Amino acid sequence: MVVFFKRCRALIITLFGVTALSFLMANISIVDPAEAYARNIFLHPTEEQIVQIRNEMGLDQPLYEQYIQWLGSSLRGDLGISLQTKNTVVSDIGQKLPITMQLVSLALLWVVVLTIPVSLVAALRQNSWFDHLVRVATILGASLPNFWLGFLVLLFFAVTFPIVEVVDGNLVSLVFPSLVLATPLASISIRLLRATLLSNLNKDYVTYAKARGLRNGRIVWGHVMRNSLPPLVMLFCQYIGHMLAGSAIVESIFSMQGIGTHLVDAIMARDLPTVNGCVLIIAMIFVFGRTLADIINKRLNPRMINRDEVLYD
Amino acid sequence: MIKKLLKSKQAMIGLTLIVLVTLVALWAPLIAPHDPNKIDVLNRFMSASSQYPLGTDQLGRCVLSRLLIGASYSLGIAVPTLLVLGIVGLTLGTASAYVGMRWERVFLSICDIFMAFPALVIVLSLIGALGQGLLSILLAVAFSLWAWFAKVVWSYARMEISKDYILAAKIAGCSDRRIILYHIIPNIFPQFLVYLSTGIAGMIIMISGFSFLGLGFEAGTPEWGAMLNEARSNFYSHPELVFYPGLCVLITAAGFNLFGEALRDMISPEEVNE
Amino acid sequence: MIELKQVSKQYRVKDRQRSKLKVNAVHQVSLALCYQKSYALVGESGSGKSTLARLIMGIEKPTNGEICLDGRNIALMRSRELRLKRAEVQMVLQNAQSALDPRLSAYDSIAEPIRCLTKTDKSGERSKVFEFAEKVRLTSEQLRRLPHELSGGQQKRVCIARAMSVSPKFIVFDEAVSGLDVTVRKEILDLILQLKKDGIGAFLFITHDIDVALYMADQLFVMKDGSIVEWIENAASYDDFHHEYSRQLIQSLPPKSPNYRKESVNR
Amino acid sequence: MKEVLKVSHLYIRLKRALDQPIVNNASFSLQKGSALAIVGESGSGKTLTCKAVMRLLNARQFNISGSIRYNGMDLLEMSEKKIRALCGSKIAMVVQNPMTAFNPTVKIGAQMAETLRVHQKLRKKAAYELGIHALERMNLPRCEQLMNSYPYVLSGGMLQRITIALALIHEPDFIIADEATTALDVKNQQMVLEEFEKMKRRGIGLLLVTHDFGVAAKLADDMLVMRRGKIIERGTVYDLFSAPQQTYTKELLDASMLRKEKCM
Repeated sequence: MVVFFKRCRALIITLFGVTALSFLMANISIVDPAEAYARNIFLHPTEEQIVQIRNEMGLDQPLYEQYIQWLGSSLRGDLGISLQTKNTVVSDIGQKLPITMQLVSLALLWVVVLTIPVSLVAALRQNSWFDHLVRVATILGASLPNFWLGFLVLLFFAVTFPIVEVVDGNLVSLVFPSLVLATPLASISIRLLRATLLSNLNKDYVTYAKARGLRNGRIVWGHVMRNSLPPLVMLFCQYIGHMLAGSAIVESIFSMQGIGTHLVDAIMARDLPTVNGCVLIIAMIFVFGRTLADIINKRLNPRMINRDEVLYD
Repeated sequence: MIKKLLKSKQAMIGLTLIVLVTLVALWAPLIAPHDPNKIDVLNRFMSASSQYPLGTDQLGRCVLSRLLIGASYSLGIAVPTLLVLGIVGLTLGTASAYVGMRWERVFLSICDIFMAFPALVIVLSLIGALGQGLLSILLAVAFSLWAWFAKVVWSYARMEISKDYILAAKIAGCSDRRIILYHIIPNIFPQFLVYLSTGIAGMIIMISGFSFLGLGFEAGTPEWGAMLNEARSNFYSHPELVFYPGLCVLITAAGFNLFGEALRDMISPEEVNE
Repeated sequence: MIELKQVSKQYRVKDRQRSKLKVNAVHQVSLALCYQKSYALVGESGSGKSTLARLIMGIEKPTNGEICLDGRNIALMRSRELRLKRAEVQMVLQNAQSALDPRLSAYDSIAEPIRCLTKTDKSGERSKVFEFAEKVRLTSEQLRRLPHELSGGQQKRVCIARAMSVSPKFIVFDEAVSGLDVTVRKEILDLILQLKKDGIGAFLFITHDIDVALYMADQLFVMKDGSIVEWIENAASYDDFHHEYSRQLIQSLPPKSPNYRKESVNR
Repeated sequence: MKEVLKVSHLYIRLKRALDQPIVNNASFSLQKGSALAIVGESGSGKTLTCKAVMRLLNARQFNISGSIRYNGMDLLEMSEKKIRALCGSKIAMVVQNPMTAFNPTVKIGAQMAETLRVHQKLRKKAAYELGIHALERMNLPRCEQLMNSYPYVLSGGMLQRITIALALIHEPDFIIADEATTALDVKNQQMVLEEFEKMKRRGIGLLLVTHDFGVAAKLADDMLVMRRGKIIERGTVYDLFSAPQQTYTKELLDASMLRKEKCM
């Protein structure tokens, strides 16, 4: 129970910090959001019009008061109204987030499906040709800029072999973007899992398990894999938040209307309520991901008292 | 250690690539056959020839020259940023791990905040504040990544501090400063170097990703990501214009990754014993 | 002179139900160790003997009681003063391999206390390191090696040379020979005794093995659950132990020869 | 007396350095209900010999030749499946460092139960009960609580007695104890040695690997002294204690006993 409270406190502190930072960041910009908004409405806004808009939006008040106000209303679930689309920020996000979530979850699925078998085989057959292949491929995979990979995929499947409709809205069309999004993470996590598996395979408890007569499959799945997962889980959950923000590039290539592109557009247009809203959502997902990782890892490894002791790069 | 490094094929390939790209970045203005920014509308989309070894782009600029200059942008940002980050990370990370107690907790919550904050937003706001250009990209990258560096250093340092030899050093009469500088930092340095090396690769990809989205550099800058972005409108007719800059990013990033991973294999004991 | 007056050390631990418990690692120990004699402390694992060593070195602070070095309470010392006191009281840790910085050569490890605690120039430092290296029988070639290139016994000797390099008056050996092979153990023990005979540092030898304790010192302490239950001066054989717990420890020692089995069969 | 284990002309080499065997022509045999002690320093090849018997050495790393016979069957030529079925039931092992022998993230009970269920058809609950029963026979306190705890909360002595309990459940023909008491303090060592003595009386063969002559003195019937992979001396425990032939054996014996001679 105490642990739960402590975790909640950490969660709330982080979210506070993130939103405050987001406010601060938005405000150091030279571009005046009121002016930007005014230009959105009027072609050549006059000074009075800008001042009026500033007053209406509450931008003339000091920053901390704006923040407190925003905080108050966001606690009630109201993140304000987007300056760009004139919809509420919540409804905008509600519309865009599912698209990105689909993309990200499919990508994560790819990562899991690839990582576990590939790293297991590579670790069990250390220094075999397969292992070497995996090591080379993962280094390349981690070095691939995913926007470029996206184009290559487009080129290959949309131009050279137009088998599948790549740019479309259905689930099949998600396959390629999600693969592109998954490549770097899959490469990193294969390397990570392979290394932890190898180090666990050399531990005393594996020898003793063999001496007790356990079969290899049982040792690998029941003991070694279980003990090797925590770093991977941590990496994985940390990446969920990253992927949400990082999906902007993939979405832009495959012309998808997700939260990534939405955020970029909003920043370009100085649409502060949307930016703050998106940052809040992304940070929240990131923090929840971390907490989830903690909880899973605690189940996997009860000895892990301090989650910060296990930070994996 | 260095001997081992020289023996490892992987490390040598990585190092060769790094040196190659660095040399190109340093001498690009000298070896580039043309002015990378000279627009020649009459010679658009020329295919490779002796005059233009890789052809010209949508504005008739020499692709090879632009690619060569592009190296200096990528490395020019990644390397100095990394030095700054390295120093910041090492100081904050080891110091907070060593001092412990309340400082450590504050440090960790600040790190958490920055880690949860999407890098994209930081970059965009700073570009908004300082305008497009090198400085804002540099600051933005530093700003969004320092927490990762500091926290990784912290976790390494934390592990090292709990070891017996630090206690032995205290008994031997070392001052706190000496323990940090003479024992902790040298011992976490190899791991840190691995993180730095793979970090450069990530950073190069990140920077070109930003400029691909049209952020950071003014239009027409011969940066790899920006070139890719410009070429995308003619993607279906001239895919090679997209292909080259991406390949350059790949090669540079792969160089650093190869080197870093070879280093990691070397310092982690379980990889060594076959 | 090291004096411990009614020293206790409590740890807080969490048990399985996550409720906090206080554990007395050391309980009301009073000791006076003078720099001219050598002592041995015997106890099983968990008896608080390592904690006692750490308390003496000032690595941990006692919850209650005072620890005085030459009449000065170490709790009241400034960190700098405590640090310089290490020139007089040194310690050898249990695990030699982990007690050596993996990136420092044996030479640098031995030279470290000289550099930190004394104002000796390079050549003076060099001659001192070689002097002590010779005493612990390390060759100059071995001095250049890194810890992982040395055998367990050699690592131990580096640690001993390091502790002695500032010519301390007193050295605490915390389980200095556990986990070593018997031949290596004998070698290290004889080395320490020889050094003592040469007049370098008296010591407190902490061990779980009564045989080792008897071999090393005449003044024996037996520790149980944080308290000292028996103190024997001039111990020479098992017969000098009288406390029930000490007898138990002696009983559980492995036999010195298999012949006892024949006797028990014949009887 | 029945011979349970016979090792003859055992060579173990590293595949990387085939010309230098790490274990060089080792031959010995173990009778039912007797104890054989292999004594030597670290690096003498005694642990490798034990591991070879249980086929725990990585075949890609080591080259093993010779024969290891258990009840007439050659363990080196047995299929992996068969050897795993033997290990833990008919051939059991007590480890050097009980603190690292169990998987730290799995409860003791689960690890015991899984071992039992490999060797006999049991329901989970029955396996647990059998496990508790085995722990009770070792005179361990609060066995049900023990089954529910993680290895890292237990002391080395406690864990070592659990490994012994586990080794005894299936009435093995012989037990390999590789430095089983080195990591323990005297009192725990005493307890473990007494358990071994009981085993001997029950007719279980005991292969003791140690560097301490004291342990051998307590339990062993026959002794081998190993040095750098070679068996340099062998004989009954009485002979080796009273009249060691090799100077190395004498050295080991002296070092083990720590005779107080400082009054010189």
